[in-house]
Amino acid sequence: MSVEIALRHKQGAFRLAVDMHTPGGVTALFGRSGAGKTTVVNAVAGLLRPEAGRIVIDGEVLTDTQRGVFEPPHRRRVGYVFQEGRIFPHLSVRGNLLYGRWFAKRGTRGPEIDHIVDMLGLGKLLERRPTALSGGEKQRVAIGRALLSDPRLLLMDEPLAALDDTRKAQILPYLERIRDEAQLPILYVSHSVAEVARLATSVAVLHGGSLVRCGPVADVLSDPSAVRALGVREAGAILIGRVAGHDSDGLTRITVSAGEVFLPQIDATLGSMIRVRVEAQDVMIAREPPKNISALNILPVEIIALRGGAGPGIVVQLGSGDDRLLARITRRSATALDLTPGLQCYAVVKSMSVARWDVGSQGV
Amino acid sequence: MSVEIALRHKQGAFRLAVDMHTPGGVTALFGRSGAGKTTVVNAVAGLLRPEAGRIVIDGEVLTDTQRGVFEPPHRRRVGYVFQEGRIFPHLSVRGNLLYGRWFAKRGTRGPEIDHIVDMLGLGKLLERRPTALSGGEKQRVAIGRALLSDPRLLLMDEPLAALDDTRKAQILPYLERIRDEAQLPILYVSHSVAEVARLATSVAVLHGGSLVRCGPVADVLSDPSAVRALGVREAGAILIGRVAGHDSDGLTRITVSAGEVFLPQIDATLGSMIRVRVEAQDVMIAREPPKNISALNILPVEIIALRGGAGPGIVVQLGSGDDRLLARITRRSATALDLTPGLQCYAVVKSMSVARWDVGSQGV
Amino acid sequence: MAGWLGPEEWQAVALSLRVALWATGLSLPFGIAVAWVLARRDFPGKQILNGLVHLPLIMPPVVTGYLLLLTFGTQGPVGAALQDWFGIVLAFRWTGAALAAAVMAFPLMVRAIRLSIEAVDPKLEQAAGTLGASGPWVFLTVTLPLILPGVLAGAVLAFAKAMGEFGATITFVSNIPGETRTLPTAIYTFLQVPGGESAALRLVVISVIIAMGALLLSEGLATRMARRISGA
Amino acid sequence: MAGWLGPEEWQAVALSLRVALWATGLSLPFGIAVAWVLARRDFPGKQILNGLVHLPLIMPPVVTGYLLLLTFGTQGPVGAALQDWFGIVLAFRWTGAALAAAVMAFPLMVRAIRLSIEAVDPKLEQAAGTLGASGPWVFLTVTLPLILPGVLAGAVLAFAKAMGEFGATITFVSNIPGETRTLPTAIYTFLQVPGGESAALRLVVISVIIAMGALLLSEGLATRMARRISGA
Amino acid sequence: NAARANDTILVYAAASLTGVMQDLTPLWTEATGGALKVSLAGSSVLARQIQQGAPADVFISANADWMDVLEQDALIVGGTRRDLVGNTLALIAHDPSIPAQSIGPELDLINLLAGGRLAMALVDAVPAGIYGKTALTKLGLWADLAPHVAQTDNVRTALALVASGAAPLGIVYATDAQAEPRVHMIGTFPETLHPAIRYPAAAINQPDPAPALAFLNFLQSGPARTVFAQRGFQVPGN
Ligand SMILES: Nc1ncnc2c1ncn2[C@@H]1O[C@H](COP(=O)(O)OP(=O)(O)OP(=O)(O)O)[C@@H](O)[C@H]1O
Ligand SMILES: Nc1ncnc2c1ncn2[C@@H]1O[C@H](COP(=O)(O)OP(=O)(O)OP(=O)(O)O)[C@@H](O)[C@H]1O
Ligand SMILES: [Mg+2]
Ligand SMILES: [Mg+2]
Repeated sequence: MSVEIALRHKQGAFRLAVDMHTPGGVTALFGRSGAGKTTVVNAVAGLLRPEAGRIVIDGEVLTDTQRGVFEPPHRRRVGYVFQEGRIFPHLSVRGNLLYGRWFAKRGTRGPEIDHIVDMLGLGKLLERRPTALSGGEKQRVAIGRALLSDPRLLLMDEPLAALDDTRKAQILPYLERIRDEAQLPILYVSHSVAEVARLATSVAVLHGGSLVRCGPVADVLSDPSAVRALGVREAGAILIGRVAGHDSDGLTRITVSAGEVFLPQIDATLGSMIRVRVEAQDVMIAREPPKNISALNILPVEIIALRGGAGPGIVVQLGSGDDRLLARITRRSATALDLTPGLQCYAVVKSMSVARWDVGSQGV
Repeated sequence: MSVEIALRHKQGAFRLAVDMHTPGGVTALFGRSGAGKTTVVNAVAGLLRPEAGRIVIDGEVLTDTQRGVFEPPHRRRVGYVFQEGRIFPHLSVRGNLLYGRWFAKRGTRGPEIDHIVDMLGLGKLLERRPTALSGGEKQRVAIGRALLSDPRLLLMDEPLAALDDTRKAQILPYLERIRDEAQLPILYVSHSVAEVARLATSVAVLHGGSLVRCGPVADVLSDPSAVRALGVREAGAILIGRVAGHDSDGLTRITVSAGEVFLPQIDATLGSMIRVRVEAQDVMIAREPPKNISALNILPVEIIALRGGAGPGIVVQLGSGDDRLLARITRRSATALDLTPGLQCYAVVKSMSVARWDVGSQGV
Repeated sequence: MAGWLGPEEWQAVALSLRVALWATGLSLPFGIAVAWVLARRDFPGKQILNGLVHLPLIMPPVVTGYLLLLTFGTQGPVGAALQDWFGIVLAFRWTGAALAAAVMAFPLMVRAIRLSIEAVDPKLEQAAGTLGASGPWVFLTVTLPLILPGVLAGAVLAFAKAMGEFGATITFVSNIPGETRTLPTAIYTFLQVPGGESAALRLVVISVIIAMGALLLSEGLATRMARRISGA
Repeated sequence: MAGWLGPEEWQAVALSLRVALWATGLSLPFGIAVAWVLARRDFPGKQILNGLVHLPLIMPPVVTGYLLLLTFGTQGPVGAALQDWFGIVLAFRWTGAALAAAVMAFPLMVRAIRLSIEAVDPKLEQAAGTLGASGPWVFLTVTLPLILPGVLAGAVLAFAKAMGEFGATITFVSNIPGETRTLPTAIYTFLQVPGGESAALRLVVISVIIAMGALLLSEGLATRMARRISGA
Repeated sequence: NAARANDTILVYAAASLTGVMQDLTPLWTEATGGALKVSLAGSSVLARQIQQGAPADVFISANADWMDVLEQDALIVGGTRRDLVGNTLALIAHDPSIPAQSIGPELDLINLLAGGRLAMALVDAVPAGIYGKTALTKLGLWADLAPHVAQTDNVRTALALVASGAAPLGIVYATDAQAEPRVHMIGTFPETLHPAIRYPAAAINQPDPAPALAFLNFLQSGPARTVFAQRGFQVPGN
């Protein structure tokens, strides 16, 4: 599995120049509105013929302007969830969902429609006309349609933006399973770091048509210098751990390189590897292990670096065993606690603050 | 200012039955996909003629099926940001933005276009055709168009869903100012509790066409029983405080009824009232005030109630002076700390975890 | 070129142009109005209006011309009224030829415009409404700009039809040189004379050139409009 | 009713129906193809094709009929080839009447369909492409269903025109009772003789009734289709 | 009325007179200094327009029936009706190798057609067709021939069918046949077989009938008779 996207294209005043290479899995495209995310996705889908570029998915060359290769969209077998839905108005919901099936290769069956319909909560809507759907319902049909077309590559342009958290929590595990079990590469555009942290294998950050950062999700998200590109609030690190036990009170014990952490029971078998995103703002630093406090997760850490901007907050990079953690704290606290690189101290993370979403099974 | 919406309408298999009365300001409509939010907004805009119902905004009857009153949409002066944009394809961005101006009452000028264009980052796009815009750019034009039409009432159906956090952080303060200075009632549909908590005066929660909860934002968000309706992660309470000082290291001191809290410098004059949303998951409980820890905000609280579900977490309702706080902790911690109603203890909140967004100036 | 056609023939060319332009120009507002009503309104008798509009297409042109003669002739009820009240004479005048051409072209014009109106997303019109535009303003500022390519298509169809209309014209306003002898009637006249074919062919070529010019012009305009809207 | 019209007149009615149905039915696929090409493709000579399609609208029907005679007559190059290779005879046959009607109605049909195709959002077609549909499949499963109301409009326009076509038909295939004597020729015959008006009127009424029926039917169908799509 | 300037007269003439009227226009202007406008169409169309108040000064019909109608309606100036010229019917062929035929009951048109069609103007509506049908009926040929006849909306179209070879034979006026090089006349129908083919002319009721009367007289003057004759019409007294 690998995704190689090199593009050079001019669109009005907008110039796209991207050259990224990721190992497959879920590649998150991140960037502000107008950064060029949809343009990249369109190029991969074959809806845009770039002025120059090369797109190779899993070794298969889809576009190569130098060699004059340009697979037409219908032979690319991408499942594209468009930013604006694009549901067929003349087909019922069922007709929309099954549309891609007509053209899928015989034999390869793809996912079960019943399962997808269930997951997306479309059961009662199957005979509906699209015009009689709410905004979120349309978006769900679009997701289902792409998933059911038996694609070799999923392109998802802000697929969950119009959905409520409960629904998102039903869809994300499915996408995880696609990533891990079906080994389907996914190009995923989202403004939500939580989604990206959970799903992505790699993250590419676009700004004004250029690639400003591209790398494994853990690296990008735990890099304080990437914090600005992602927006202040969203910095966070990723811990890789092994499920060590499910306790009777509903907590799951996870062994990470620096010790044990507790999470509300998660749906993973004993011994499996998972990843846990810990937002920088959820991490406190203490000089000594605090007592009599509701926080369960207290990890010994070493301060690696402190990085501050103009504001009152600073980001502290912490080494925790082999993993990295980020903590956002006030400059005042840093001074009061006298934090300096090399100092041994404790990271305090409320177990509950590692939200369900931020726990994903470990792909790749 | 007041908003009265009573509706009864059948749409295919979907039945809407809503009767809500809110004191104006920002009324957030909350609910899962397909719950009926857009239908309610359409009825207020006059795009839907309900089978039965009465809609009164600020004393003005817009719809009253009993008396046969139905103001046509163009006389309602609503600024409607549609869920799907609905940008005019034949007009440039500028033409779209100014469209409502043509029909606005002479004399009343409404907001300055330059300001809006700046805030929405549309400066370079003014002469563009809508088809040459990205998804988020279109959405911003839609917001600008509604704001510039000099409305008497704003209807916003997931206006920020397609936008990145940085842009959201530019638009939300503007909406706050509209709410507070222009005293414009706003009906606001969103799936983001952070947005709602920051903006809303009242919250109405819809489910399957029925109103399941409606009340002041502080009440609804700090009600543990509402936690389920809003989705586990999003519970939180609202503290009302007064800006007591801006410290030189960039922190702002805020007096709340139970003492002082520190927030990263916020843009509010000394002495002004603000509201701070504290997510339940960001609150830890300690039996004694923790020392040597990076958390700055430690408030003495009394445990009011503990409420648990099937999962490993429970929600603890805390009295903090006159305010309420919610804390989500594990059942294990609650047992370890021996928490019972009436117990005096301490709430620990990282200052930084009160994110910028969750601070809003205090409307109403 | 001037030597290629005689003065009478130039007269026919000029007259045909005048007739076709007036027929198209004057019927356009009505065409738009009727198309809008048919596309967007529901009322009793709608299908009667619809049928009436299509009538000239269904009936042989001679019949349409005869009915026009009976209605708008100097003895006809409408013709007499027009003459008494407004001093407008249609019978045996180029104005009558324009009326005949307009009537014959009307169904084509209405269909084209109606199809465009039906393609306009009512959601955009609703949006204009919420921004304060009343019905007529919505039409002027949203619907009309969006249907301009269709209006143009309708107009050029009508113009082409008006340039070629023969049966109703000769039946209604006869074939009077300089007044009602349009290109098609002139062509007919030439075809009645032995050896007149080449003269007739010249006129056919002229009318084809004119109509093609209009067609090309309209295609160019429509492409530009569509490009403005689609942003390409 | 049977007594109202003589057997010859019934024959004309039946023949007109046959001619109009065949003309519409057979030209529809070509109309759709040409409309699609004109709406969605750019190629050298596109405007020539466009002009050719409009030609029958511009030229007087007699000229069109004469050109048909020269081309598709037994002596004409195409007519002779058709007869030699496929045994298809058009001259003086009802098949020729259908051809004349189809040619005359073609511009109307193409315009209506073309306008509908231009109204289809290419983004939907792109979406179908990403789901694995190749060009022809996209057309069949997305474009065609979406333009059905326009195709219907084009077909009914063509049918109405075919029912009323006179000039080109009589010039090309003349008037042979039972073979090419359609309603319009019958009507024309009656109108030539003094006192024939009432007989002509009867036939006009018949043809109007038939075309109106087709019109109403198509409106009903189109409304249903539109409703299915708009979900109302 | 703009169509009737003082010195302009408007003549409504049957379309089969088109050539003649073209030739006469300069002669009239030469003779009188006045202008002549001619509206040419089928007789039925013109007659109906006159019924509806057309500003015509003179009507020249291709058959008597429509003139009778106008006379009954009292639309023509009493005493001005006259038959101008006559015409004969000709049997024409496309193929020059077909020999001349004698027109009589033994005429075997079906054989001559060889599966082709006999082109005629509408046999129930257009004068040339009516005359032709009458003649063939009298010869006892009509019943067999009827299925082989291709009828056209006017006699010129019938001529065109033969000229282009679409129909091998046709029945048209001698005037049309003589001017068309691509056909040749293989027979003419004796006057006895059909009612006399006459072109009646009359002045139409208008406020000032004087120019119309002058024109009618001109039509029967020497120069006009020459023109008619040149165009193949039978001019009485010639
Ligand atoms: N035209 C229609 N005919 C029948 N049912 C409809 C129609 N439009 C909407 N509905 C149904 O009404 C319900 C409410 O729709 P509404 O658009 O108000 O939902 P919503 O709360 O805005 O959802 P979302 O967050 O997905 O936009 C949905 O279940 C939808 O399927
Ligand atoms: N047809 C076009 N012509 C000119 N410029 C265009 C066109 N389409 C898009 N653009 C511009 O290209 C840039 C990238 O657009 P793109 O749709 O890829 O953005 P995006 O990253 O998907 O943004 P969003 O998050 O708002 O959807 C934008 O600045 C946009 O204005
Ligand atoms: Mg985008
Ligand atoms: Mg909605």
